[in-house]
Amino acid sequence: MPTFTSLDLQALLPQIVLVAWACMLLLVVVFNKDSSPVLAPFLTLLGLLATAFFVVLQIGLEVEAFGGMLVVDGFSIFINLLLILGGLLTVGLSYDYLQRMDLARGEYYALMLFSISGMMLMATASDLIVVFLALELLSIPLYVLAAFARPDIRSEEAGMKYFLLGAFASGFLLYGVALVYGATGSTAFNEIVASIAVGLEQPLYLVLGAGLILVGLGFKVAAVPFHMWTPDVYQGAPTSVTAFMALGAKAAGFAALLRIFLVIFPSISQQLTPVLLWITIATLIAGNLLAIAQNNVKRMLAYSSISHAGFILMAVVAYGSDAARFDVVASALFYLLAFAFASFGSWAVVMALEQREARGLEFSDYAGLGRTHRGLAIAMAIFMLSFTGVPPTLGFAGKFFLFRSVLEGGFVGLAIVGMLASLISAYYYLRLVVVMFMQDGEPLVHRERWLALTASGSAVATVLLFVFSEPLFGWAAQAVLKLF
Amino acid sequence: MTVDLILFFGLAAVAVSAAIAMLLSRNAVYSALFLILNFATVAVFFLLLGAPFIAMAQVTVYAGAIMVLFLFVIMLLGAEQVQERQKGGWQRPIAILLALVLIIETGYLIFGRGALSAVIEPAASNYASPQAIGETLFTDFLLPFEVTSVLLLVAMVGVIVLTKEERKKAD
Amino acid sequence: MDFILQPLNLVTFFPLLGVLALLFLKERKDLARWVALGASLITFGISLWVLSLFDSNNAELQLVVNRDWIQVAGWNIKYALGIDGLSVLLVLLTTFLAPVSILSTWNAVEDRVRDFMLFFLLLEVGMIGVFLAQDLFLFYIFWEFTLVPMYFLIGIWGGSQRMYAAIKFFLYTMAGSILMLLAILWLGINQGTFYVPDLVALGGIPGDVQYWLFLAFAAAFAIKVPMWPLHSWLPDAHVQAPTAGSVILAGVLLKMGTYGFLRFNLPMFPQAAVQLAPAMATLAVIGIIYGAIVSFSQKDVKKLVAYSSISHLGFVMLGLFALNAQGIEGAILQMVNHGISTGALFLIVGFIYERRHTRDLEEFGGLWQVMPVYAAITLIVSLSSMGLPGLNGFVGEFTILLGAWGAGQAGGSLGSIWYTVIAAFGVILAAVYILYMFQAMFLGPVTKKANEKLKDLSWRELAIIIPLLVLIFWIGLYPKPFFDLIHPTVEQFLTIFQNSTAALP
Amino acid sequence: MFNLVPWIVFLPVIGLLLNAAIGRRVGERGAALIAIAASTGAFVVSVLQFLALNAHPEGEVVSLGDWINIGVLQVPWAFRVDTLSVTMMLVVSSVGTLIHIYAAGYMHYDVRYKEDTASYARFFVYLNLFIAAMMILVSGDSYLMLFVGWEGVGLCSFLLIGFWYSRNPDGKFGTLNAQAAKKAFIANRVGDFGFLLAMMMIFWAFGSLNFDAVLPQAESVAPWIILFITLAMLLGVTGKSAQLPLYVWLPDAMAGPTPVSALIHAATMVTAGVYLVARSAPLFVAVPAAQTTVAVVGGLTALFAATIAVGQSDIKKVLAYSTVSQLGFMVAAVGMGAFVAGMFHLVTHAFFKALLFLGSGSVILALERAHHPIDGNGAHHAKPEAHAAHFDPQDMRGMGGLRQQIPLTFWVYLVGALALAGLPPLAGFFSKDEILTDALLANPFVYVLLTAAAFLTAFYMGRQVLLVFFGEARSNPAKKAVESPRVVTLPLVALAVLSIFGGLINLPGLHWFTDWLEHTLGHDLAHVTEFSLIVALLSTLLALGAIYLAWTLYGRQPLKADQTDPLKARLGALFVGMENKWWVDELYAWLIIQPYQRLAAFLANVVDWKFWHDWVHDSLIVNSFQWLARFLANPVDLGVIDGIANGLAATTTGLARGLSFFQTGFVRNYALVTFLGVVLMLGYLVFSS
Amino acid sequence: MVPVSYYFALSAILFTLGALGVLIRRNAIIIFMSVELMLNAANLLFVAFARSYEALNGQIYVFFVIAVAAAEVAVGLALIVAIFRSKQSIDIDEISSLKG
Repeated sequence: MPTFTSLDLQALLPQIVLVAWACMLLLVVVFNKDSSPVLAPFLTLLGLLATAFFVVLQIGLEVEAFGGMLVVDGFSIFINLLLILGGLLTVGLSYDYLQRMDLARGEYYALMLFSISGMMLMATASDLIVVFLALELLSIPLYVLAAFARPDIRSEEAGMKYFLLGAFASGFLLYGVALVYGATGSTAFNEIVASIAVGLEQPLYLVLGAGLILVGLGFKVAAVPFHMWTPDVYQGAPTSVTAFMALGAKAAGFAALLRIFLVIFPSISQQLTPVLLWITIATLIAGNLLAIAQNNVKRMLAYSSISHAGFILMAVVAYGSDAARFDVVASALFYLLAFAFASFGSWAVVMALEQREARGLEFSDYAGLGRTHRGLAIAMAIFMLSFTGVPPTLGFAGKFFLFRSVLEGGFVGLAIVGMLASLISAYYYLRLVVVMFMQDGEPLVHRERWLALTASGSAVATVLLFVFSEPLFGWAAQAVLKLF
Repeated sequence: MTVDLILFFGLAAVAVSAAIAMLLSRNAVYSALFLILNFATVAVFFLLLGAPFIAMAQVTVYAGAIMVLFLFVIMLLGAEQVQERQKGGWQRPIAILLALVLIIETGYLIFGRGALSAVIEPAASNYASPQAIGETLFTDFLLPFEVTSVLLLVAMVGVIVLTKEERKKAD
Repeated sequence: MDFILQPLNLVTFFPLLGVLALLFLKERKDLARWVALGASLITFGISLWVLSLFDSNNAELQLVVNRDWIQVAGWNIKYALGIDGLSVLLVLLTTFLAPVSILSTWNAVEDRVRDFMLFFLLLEVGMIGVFLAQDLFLFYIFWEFTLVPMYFLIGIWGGSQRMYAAIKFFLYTMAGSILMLLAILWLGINQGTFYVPDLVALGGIPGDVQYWLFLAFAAAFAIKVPMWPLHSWLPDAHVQAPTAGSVILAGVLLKMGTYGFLRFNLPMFPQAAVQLAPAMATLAVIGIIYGAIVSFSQKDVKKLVAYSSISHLGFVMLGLFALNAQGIEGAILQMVNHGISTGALFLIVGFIYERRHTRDLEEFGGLWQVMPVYAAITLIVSLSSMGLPGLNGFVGEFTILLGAWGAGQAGGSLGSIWYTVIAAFGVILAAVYILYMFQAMFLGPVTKKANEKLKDLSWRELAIIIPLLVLIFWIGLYPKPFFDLIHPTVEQFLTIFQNSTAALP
Repeated sequence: MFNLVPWIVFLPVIGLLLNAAIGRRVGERGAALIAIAASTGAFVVSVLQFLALNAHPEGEVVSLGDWINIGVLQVPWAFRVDTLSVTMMLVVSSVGTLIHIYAAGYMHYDVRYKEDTASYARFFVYLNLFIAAMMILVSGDSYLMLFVGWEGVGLCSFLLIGFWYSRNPDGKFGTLNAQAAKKAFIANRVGDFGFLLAMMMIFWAFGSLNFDAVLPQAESVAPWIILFITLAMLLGVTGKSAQLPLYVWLPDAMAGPTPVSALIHAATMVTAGVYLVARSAPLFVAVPAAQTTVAVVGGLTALFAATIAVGQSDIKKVLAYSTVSQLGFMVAAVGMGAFVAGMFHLVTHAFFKALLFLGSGSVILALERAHHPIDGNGAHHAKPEAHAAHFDPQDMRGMGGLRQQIPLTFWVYLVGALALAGLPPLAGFFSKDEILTDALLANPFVYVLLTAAAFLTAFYMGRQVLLVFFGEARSNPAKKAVESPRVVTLPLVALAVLSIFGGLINLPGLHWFTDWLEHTLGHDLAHVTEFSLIVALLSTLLALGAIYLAWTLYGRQPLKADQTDPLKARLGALFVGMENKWWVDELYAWLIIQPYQRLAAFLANVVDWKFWHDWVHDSLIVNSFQWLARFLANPVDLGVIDGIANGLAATTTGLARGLSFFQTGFVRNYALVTFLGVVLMLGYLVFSS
Repeated sequence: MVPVSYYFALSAILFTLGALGVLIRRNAIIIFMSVELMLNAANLLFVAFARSYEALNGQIYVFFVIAVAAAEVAVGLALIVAIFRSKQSIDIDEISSLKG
């Protein structure tokens, strides 16, 4: 058996392209320092598009590669495209912002590309050790990016906190992998499934391993009680990084979570479901309630991001139910997509208002936006409504689909908690809208083309894609996981 | 009690004491040294478990490279001692309590609910030779291996980004 | 193109054209006003065209637009619009009140006129959609969507407490609707469709489940109506909203709640409806009395009218849960009546507010002397609101009471005539608060200097209010055309309803 | 001919619309002419109906079109022409027209005294509206249509009582008139509540609201249902016809201009209740208990109101209470089944009570004109405020000796008073006598009540005439009073003639009116009451006695200015009670109005606002949210507790940290939370599975 | 003849001690070291299980983990150095400006 087949190449090609491109970008940056503020983002865009091209080429493929360590299936393709979309939007957000904030260094984009490659690997990984490595690959650049606004102490602090807690959490993940390995003798999904099918000597170790893996991934997606880093890091990190992190880390984390739980842990769903359930409920409640108390928009969005993790987790809770299994994936993916647009859009607005020294981020700084910058305010309002789940926005469709899988799984109580959570969330999202439209003020706003474009594009997409959500959801529904 | 067991308990005692000592040391340098001791002990365990290659890697990479880096930074920053105001905070007692609970849980797991039947015998000679490891590494585990290389590259870039003097100041 | 030109699509989405125009037009106040007025008038015209296409002998849904929308992954969501006797009047009411309200803002709204009109037209889309949607998913979209523009209308152009009121309005309504969303999902999953006629035809929901589903839907609708004791958002919203907002809020938005009961709760969960009818009627009756009593003690005219809505909608609810022809037809007509009368009352309050910038009853008195035309019109509207025979309010109230009385007879849904007796007592209390208001505003000598030089109604204001007066008299004297529109659908509805409750144990 | 009947409504409506549109432009004369023409037109149509009925006494139902049609509920706009309705039409339109004419003169002055000449046209708009509504009431073919008129006249009553809405009854600025109007409307609404209930019961018992479908079936429905219907209807009657306990609005209604008092609050509207009972005769007859109740209510009202009338000093108040009392007679009559007698009294009462009111109006006008003369242009010589002493032109204590100054008014007033007192051969004698005769046969208790009331009636009318027209003038204006113009006196004369000869329509023996109504009521219900000489003699003697008594008190030694009523000395506390209307208004205020206001204020301010609005929403929901949010953010604030433990120096920093939240910013805390989660989860997994 | 359970127990104790270090020490460097201890505990477990399965893959994982640990440490120490430059401290409790 050859160790590296064309099939393997085909499966890994997007990541290879991406990593190679990142390396090239590094070289370009090193030797072409002065042009990097413009050149690097341009090259990054190209690289992402090239990667997207190779991902698109994979559509329809459903293969295992590298002896089962890697799987390309509809699910991974969906997530990868979503991640690339996130990358593209991040570039749109970063271009002006980095220059404005004196952060325009080429390494930024390279690190971002590396991180995306880690995320994509995470979506395709089909072996726990690869998951672990992918997690580190996506995290380490993020740690650095969070601290990118050095020597701003807030940024450094964000990086430090993220790093410390991230390392702490990945310790748990690794230990969980070890336990799973101990229980089954392997870390490859296909072999784990096979040995579970044969019967385990000590299934409890598998359960505990799964629990610890949940800790590690829960940290990445910011699930309570592993969420504590989120607000501080979101607030301290450069906003473009925050935006990137908010979607990328979450999407990758959920990709791994979904794949791991749906592929290898269905048999122990009975034990895991209560854990997931309580984590979800805690996430929903804490995320939303804490968001109410915020006066800083970045922090508010951080908590909102926690709450959205809770919503997606709602779908995951039902993973053990046969009836709901397919909808779990589809609705979680769709929700991520809906979240992506609203999230990037809202960060774009935040960045348009952000001033140096972390000013311009309080709620009060948004007063009067509806009068002075109508388009921006309307866009922000649309994102807030999408977050709340009010039609006609993508966020509503996301919630609607999501709640079906919850109900199909039979979790009526959870559904009600989720509904209440979205009700609470309306309170703080609306607060921002109130401030923007109903209070008077003279907000300081940067008029930057790419930011405006990202914001308005996301806003239009949030509404229009809702109307035409059938193909999108259909696509998400076809993004099935390859099972063993 | 067999020799194996005596050896195990002896080494385990060393490892645990080293870890505890690391925790309790005032001076970061001492902590680092205790950690090295701990790592070395674990390396011995690796040997016992028939993993000579890993044991060597442990000693060279961990105890050697990584810990030296630690010590270097400690010295560089002059950060041997952080003034740990010993105050009756909640953090510490709760942490210790939780740690105890975790250990009890694990104990209950291991000795109460799910003892593993496997017993470790002295290793066969050809098990896990560096040669075998190398071969596996570059065939079956090609992908993670490559990923690791990227990871190290990224870490390198990250370190440069983080420690490079700001251009602005240089200008 | 054919699809777009479907009458119901046109009537629903035509205001969007106005929205688009407003989005790209320059910020010029008059232009924005005319564009909005034009759009709403054309929409009204289209709705009249729809009316002309509407066959009042046909009890079924008509002019149905039904096409697949989201048909993947087990979803069976349709884009379905349809009109029948239950909704035709409410659609007309909406399209009629919209231009009226827009006219009423001509001088009242000077700030961000373009945005105001934009939100207003969006609101109109939502409201019409609510009354036409025949797919639960689509319905929910319109239903929730109406919150957004209304929220802005209150929050930006409202009174001093507008933000509080806006958020409260939004949260209260949303609190109810999320429960309904769950119920909708349940239906979609278990019945395999969201299409309302199919759901009604399918039936077969077990009794206890029906009970919960009914309550979940009712949560949304009861808050919207609002039924006592869920009304706490209403005075805030009304008092703070700009005049046009109040008119639409009282005129149409509240009807969405009662309409929801009629369109969804009763036919889809007939058993539960019968079971819960006494409970709902009790709340309705409490609302009637409570609203009337509380109105009496208000010092703010707008608040008084707001509380009176609680009382009036109590009548509508009572009529619906009488579950007989008189009750339901009366309730539908009363929805329209309340829209007209209370809408007119809010306009009237708006007129005086524009002149005096206060709504405190103690600031008025003796206005009849100063503004006789205004007084006369107010008198007529007030009388309509308190149900004077010959005016519209009476026809609705009387038929409702009659229906409720019938439901109190043996075999009826309520089982006791006491509901009706108490509700009829509300008629007395209505006279008490309306006359109290009328006296405080118009009778007695002119005591405040500021009132001495007030101008009587302008031609524009007359143009706003007179169409409403015409309707007040028309419905009061000759409601037959209106009943004719309603009647066949209600008859058929009742037949189906009786079959489905009789078939089940 | 019958097809013309809708015009009895249309003509006044046209009149009112015309006046509403152009009334102010065509001047007083024009406005009055339009209104009078409309009213006369209605009268002519009524006469035509009368003639047509003579040819076809079975009458006809003229339908205009559908009104409310829902399932079995089919109510058309239909007019009923039969002898009963045409009787009412004739009374309403004839008296109405006369009063229109009268008002044309009266209001000319009144609007000037109230300084609001623009209201002249408005008055006639209301008056025509009233005629229209009253016509709907009497001609409607169904209970529902009757109810339209019923409420419509209530509205007119409201509008006309509050006609001088910015004044008090004494002419000063204030809200008392408006309040009186409101009181009338609300009291009527209470009655309407009963009527509504009755209608609903009727509909569900008979399946229809049309008279033709209901009345003939009365026997086939369970008696308790009929009892309910009739008692509920009685509540309506007590409201509209000012019976116990709802009569309180009628005396206050005198705040309206005098023609209004004559037309609405004496002759026509208030008799609607009597008409309703007569119309529903088959229902009442079906349940004797209901009949008795109605009769007793009527009898009690008759006596009760008569006692109050004795103690009044306001010329119109006396008449008002007299009206209440006389309505009691009618209600008692129809309650006892003496429908013809009741209707008969209704007709004659309309004549002489209208006469009395208009006469009193003429007296008031005479005094007003003497009090502040008006020049040829119709303008005041002086503002009312300029007069040092306020003068109440309605207070009988300020009158006296007027028969010299205004003889014509005196003579017609005397006719009216004697008719009311029931002296033969005036109209009142026959009708009242018929009622008393029936009462004696049907219900002796009621007979006693009514006879006592009749005695008091004669007494207070004697008192009034003596106080107003005899003796010496007790005030300046009374000395200078001037006779009213012809447009005012002419209707008085006409009504006087009717009051004298009105009794002829149902003379004992001829019983022409009985036969006329028999076409509608049927033979059983329209029985002929035999003339009873004993009853007639007794009542005549009593009346004469009462008049003599009045003379002994007020005629022999006429009242002096500022002298207290001689009756007060004789009756003492009893008279104080009469004077103060037995404190019924105060009782209602204490029993109903104030508690309601307090309840409303409590519900509105405390329950709804403080509790539901502020507390439940703002405190309970919002605050607990925020509290929970803060709690979650800061459950055990490590920083604070650390700080406190370390003494004051650290406390400040600790507090600074402590003010922040559970998100303390300390990584170690964050890690601890994570660790806590891990331990809990593992514990659960280890111990549960 | 040592049962795998013993190794598991040892590794669990070391892991817990590592975690405890993170929780109770304020010196950022020592916290990092504690994290390393946690990873090392996992390594021990991997090797022990690998031995019991007579399989190689467990050892290979350790190899990767060591590499990852190296990368992490490099980045982490760089962060510490960077922060030290700004704050002149590596007391983790002083890095707490972001909160709420």
